[in-house]
Amino acid sequence: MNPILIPVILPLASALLLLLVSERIKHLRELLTIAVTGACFVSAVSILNQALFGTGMEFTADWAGYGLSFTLKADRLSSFLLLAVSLFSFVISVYSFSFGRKGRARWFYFNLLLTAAFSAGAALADNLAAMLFFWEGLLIFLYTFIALSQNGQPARKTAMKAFLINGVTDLCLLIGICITGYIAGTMSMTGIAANKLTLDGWAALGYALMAIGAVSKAGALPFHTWIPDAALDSSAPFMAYVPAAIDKLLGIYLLTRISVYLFALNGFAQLALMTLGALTILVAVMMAFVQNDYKRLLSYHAVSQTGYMILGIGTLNPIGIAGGLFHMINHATYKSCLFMTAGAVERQTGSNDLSKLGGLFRAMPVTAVCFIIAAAAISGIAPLNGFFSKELVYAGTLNTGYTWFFLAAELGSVLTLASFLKLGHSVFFGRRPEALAGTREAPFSMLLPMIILAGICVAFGFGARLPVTFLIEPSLQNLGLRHEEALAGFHFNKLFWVSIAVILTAVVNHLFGLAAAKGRPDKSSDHIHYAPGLKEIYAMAEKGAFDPYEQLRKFVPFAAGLLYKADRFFDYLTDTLPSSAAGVFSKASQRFHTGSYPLYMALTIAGFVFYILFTATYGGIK
Amino acid sequence: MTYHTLLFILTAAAAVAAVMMKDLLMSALMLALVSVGASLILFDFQAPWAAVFELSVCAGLITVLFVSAVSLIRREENKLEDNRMRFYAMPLVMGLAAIAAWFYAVPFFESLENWARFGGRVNSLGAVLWDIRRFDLLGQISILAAGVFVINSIFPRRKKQK
Amino acid sequence: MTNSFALDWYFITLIFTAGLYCMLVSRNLLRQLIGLEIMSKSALLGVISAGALTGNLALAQALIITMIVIEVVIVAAGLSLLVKNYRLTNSIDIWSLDKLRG
Amino acid sequence: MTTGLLAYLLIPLFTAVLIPFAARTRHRLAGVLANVTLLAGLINVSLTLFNPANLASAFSGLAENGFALLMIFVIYLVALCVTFFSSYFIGNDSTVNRVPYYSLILTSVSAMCGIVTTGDFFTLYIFVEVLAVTSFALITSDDGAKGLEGAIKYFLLTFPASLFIIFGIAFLMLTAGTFSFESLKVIIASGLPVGGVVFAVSLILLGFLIKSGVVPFHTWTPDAYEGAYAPVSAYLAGIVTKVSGVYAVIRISMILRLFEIKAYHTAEVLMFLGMLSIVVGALAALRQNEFKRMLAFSSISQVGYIILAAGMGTPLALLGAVFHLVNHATFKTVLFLNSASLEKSAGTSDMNKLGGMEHSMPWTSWTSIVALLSTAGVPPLSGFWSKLIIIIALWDGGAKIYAVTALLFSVVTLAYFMVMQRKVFFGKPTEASRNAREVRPAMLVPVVGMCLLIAALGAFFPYIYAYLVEAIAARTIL
Repeated sequence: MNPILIPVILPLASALLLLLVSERIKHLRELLTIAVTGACFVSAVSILNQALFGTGMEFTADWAGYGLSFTLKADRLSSFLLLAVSLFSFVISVYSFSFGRKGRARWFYFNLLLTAAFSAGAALADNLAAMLFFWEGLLIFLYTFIALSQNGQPARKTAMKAFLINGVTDLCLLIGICITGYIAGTMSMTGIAANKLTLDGWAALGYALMAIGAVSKAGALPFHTWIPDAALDSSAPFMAYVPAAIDKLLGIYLLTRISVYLFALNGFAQLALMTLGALTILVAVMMAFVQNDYKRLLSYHAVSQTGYMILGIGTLNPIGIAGGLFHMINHATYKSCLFMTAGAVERQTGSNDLSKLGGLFRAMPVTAVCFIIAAAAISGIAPLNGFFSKELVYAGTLNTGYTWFFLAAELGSVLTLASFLKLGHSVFFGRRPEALAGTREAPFSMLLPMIILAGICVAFGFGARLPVTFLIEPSLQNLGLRHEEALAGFHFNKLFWVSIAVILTAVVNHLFGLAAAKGRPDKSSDHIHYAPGLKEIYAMAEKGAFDPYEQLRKFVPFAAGLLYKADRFFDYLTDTLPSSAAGVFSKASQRFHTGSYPLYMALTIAGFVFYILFTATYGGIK
Repeated sequence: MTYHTLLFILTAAAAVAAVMMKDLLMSALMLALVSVGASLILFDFQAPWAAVFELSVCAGLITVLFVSAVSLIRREENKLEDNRMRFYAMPLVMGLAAIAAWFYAVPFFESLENWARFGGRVNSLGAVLWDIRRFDLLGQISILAAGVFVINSIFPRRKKQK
Repeated sequence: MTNSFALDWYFITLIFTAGLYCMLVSRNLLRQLIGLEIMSKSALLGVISAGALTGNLALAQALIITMIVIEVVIVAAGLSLLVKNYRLTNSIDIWSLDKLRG
Repeated sequence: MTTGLLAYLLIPLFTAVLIPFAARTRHRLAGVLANVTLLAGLINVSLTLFNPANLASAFSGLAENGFALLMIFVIYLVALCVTFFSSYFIGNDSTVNRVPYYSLILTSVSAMCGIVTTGDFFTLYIFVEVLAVTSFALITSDDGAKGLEGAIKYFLLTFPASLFIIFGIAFLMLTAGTFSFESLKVIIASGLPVGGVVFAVSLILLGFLIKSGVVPFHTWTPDAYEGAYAPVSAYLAGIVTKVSGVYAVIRISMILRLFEIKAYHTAEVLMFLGMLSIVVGALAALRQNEFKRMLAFSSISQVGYIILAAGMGTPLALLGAVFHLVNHATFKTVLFLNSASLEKSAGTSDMNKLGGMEHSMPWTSWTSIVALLSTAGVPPLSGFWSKLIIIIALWDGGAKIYAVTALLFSVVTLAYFMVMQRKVFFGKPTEASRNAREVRPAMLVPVVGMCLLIAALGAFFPYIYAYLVEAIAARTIL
């Protein structure tokens, strides 16, 4: 068997096998999943190795004809992505080993494995139709993942919300792919890339629709609203796995593919993408800043960070794109790590509410250290991976000449750091509440993945050369981009000083907030939360006034009412009116047929008199 | 022309009288008079066979049938309160119909007369009946048989036990 | 013989109208049959008139003879229905025959 | 007149005359004689029709008049079904006099064969009268007041029809000098002005419209069908009124189409009356409570389809009319015979007093479903094909509104039949239906056979269509 099929087929087969495993056998499911994802990871490494130092693997099977061949192709970008996906599948399956509140284990691992299989397929697919197949498969397992992660109505509701939002955007993707494939005359990405499409006419629509599909998968504005809800209504492993890692990876991957690989974009599209990125950064981080729930806060950050990636891709210059891709893998790493700490804290204390937590550093030192590393990384503090990727994005943004976007991104950074100061302070420092007196460190199986991911954060920071050389550079080559600037390395240029200024601003802000909140760290954002003007906006945002989905849902009953009225009317026209008219006529006929002979005779006579008059007049005699 | 027209007027008058008579027996007799008139018209048209047939069967047999039916239902006849006004109005109606027909029907029939296609085949009645309309004779046999069966069905010979 | 086709048919129309009027206004079943007979006579006269005009007298006579046979059977059937109805319901009022309705 | 078909006319007449003598003492012999005669005739005509040689050559080698042969087949089929059913239905009922009953049926079969084999208007008139006279007596077979009322109304309300036929014949003699279809065709082909002929033919057509119960002249139909002795209603609705009226209308419209534009208005009136019949019949059927009366109105509606197609006058429409006539004979016979079974079993055919009969009378229920689906035009039963042909012909002929309305009212057809089926066969058993039992198997034989024929006509539609095209369209219409 072609090794390229292993990451797709193996999880798929074992997911089905998993359903056969009896509920009573302990740990078999977990171990099986860990083994399978581990094997996938190993094969992903070998595939990457092959792609970097040999010729990329390829697998083709004729599917349905009409150019819809089922092609998996491990070029460098794809193998990079495959590696990332497999890595997260592996660490999450390890992490979930002792995590209790993840729904029924059988279905959790079933969903996990299938998500792993389908995302690997989506990463490897070279044919747009095949990619769409895997993409839609992910949609289904997104729904079941959320719906089965907790018992109860909220999980179902959120699952439906996620399903609907992604379903609609996937529909856009479908149409976009159809248009693109029709215009290009082929569904093969390699084939389209050989002859890039320009954005005019239908092609522009095709690109826009596909971009909607991509950014919505990545969770950008305005398609992000299901993520914070899922943070509350589903499990930490799910959050660490799907919205934090897989969705970002795949969404940004597709955005990169279409924006750089398949289409030659123009200035307008560049501006649109960058605007979208900057808006996503700012809006989401403003929301994140005021959250009081551990996972919900993180989830808003997951959205906000997407903005950096879109901003980076949107610059369309090699530096920016490199920054976007690098940020993608970095973000997945630290955000996954952060969600894992949230899960660990939740498991050990039973709560995610910031006001009920505090002073856990002593109780959970490893978790706290991992949190600090990851938080520092996400905030872009100097020697960690987030710093380097953000720096690349900033540099790319400055290169385009749009300084506004740079400023917006920096403001986002300030708020990111400020919110993590608030979060860390609330959870791990300060006074520990009475209720948490007996809290202990999380089990090893949960610590291990965190340590791995935190280690990657550090490694990619200090040793940024490593990922840049082996992952980012080959991907850029794969995309056909050239550049002179060195991507890795530590520069004491102005961007470094700006980052120092950002850190200082955030710290000052935090101290001010603490003072204003009388030392309550979980209320340290209140001076912004309840600032005049912002207060109302936040209140509206909390109520879902800016959530297109919620607005739609409010609109739906009204529209449904209207449609119902219209339907009743048509029903009346097609059903009631004819039948009542028929009833009236048939009643009239019943009244008429009295059995009275003279009436019948008169009718007969009238009938033949008219007939004779008519035929005598028009019958051709005259 | 006058004799011919007079016969028609007589037949029409007899028809009106047959309708208007209060007594059913008189009506039946007037009907016989209509048949006699028709028979005379047939003679006038030089159709003696048809005339004789008409005279014997219609004026004779049918009148007998009517009269016997009248005698069977004699008792009922007086109970039935027919609205005589309708019958007294009949001359008026017939007058109106005569005037209207004079203006509308006569021109119509005159135009119809122009369509006449003259056959001119002079055959004897026997030849026509036997050669051309042989199938009609079969029909006559059928209807006579049917008549017998109808009478048999409607007035069955009841068994004794009834 | 002077053929006065239109005049003949004028009277035929009148006789027909008389019979029709009888059938329309009369309640007595026997009178209905009388009206019917009158109308039959008008039809018979129509046939002979048309035959005489076109010189198809023999054919017309053949038709009339057959028609008379049919007429007798029809009248006999009608009268027997009448008598049977009279025996069954003791009535010859056709306006009271309205049991079948709806 | 095709002399080759004369035997189908003469033999029943002979048996009819024979029966009063042969069955003078043993009355049950009458039924046997009638059944044997009709069965022999049916077998004979079937052998002619379904001869393998004919099937192989797609009926192009058929010697006789195809239309007449088809009609004779249907006449014998329905008559046999009715007599077979009657011979068990009458049972020990002393009110029905078997000897004249079977004699009348055989006489009417003979008359119908005369109607369909003749090629002459006056002969047609004679046999129509024979048929009418026999049916008056047949309706009153059970000596009931209802039957008598129906017969009297039938007698008086259809009598003007005979007059108009006679007047038409008189005018035909005046303007054409002949009554036979063939010589009319010659006259039309000769190119002489034919306006007067059109008027004469229109008058004859009026007579047959009255006889077929088209809407302004329909008032006798429900009364006669409802009042008639139960198997006789099947006979009347299935074949008698169809042959005495509708068949002649189809025949006349075959001639009318040869007049082309000159008969345009007459054809238009025909189509209008057909549409009116469809509408009024279907609407009136919706609210009926009496099973047989509902079927009578449905019959009016179905006749409307035939008349509508006949008025359209294109070869395809005429073929549709002929086929629908045949189908109507099959499914309406089944439905009326089922109503007779219900009357026998449950003692009533009032739909409000019946209910849940499917449990006690499953065969009757299922055969009704087959027949009603065929009536409503549900594929693949035979009624679907004929309605399809009619609607396609109407659409092709440019009568699009008529086509759409005809289509819509086939939905109404389904609606009133569903109401019937729900009231009578489904639902909760009522007082009357609880004591009912399925009729004896012998009485189910005609109904089941007819249902098989309905399915077969639908399934072997290509053969039927070949027959219609080769044996009817190619000879009679063109």
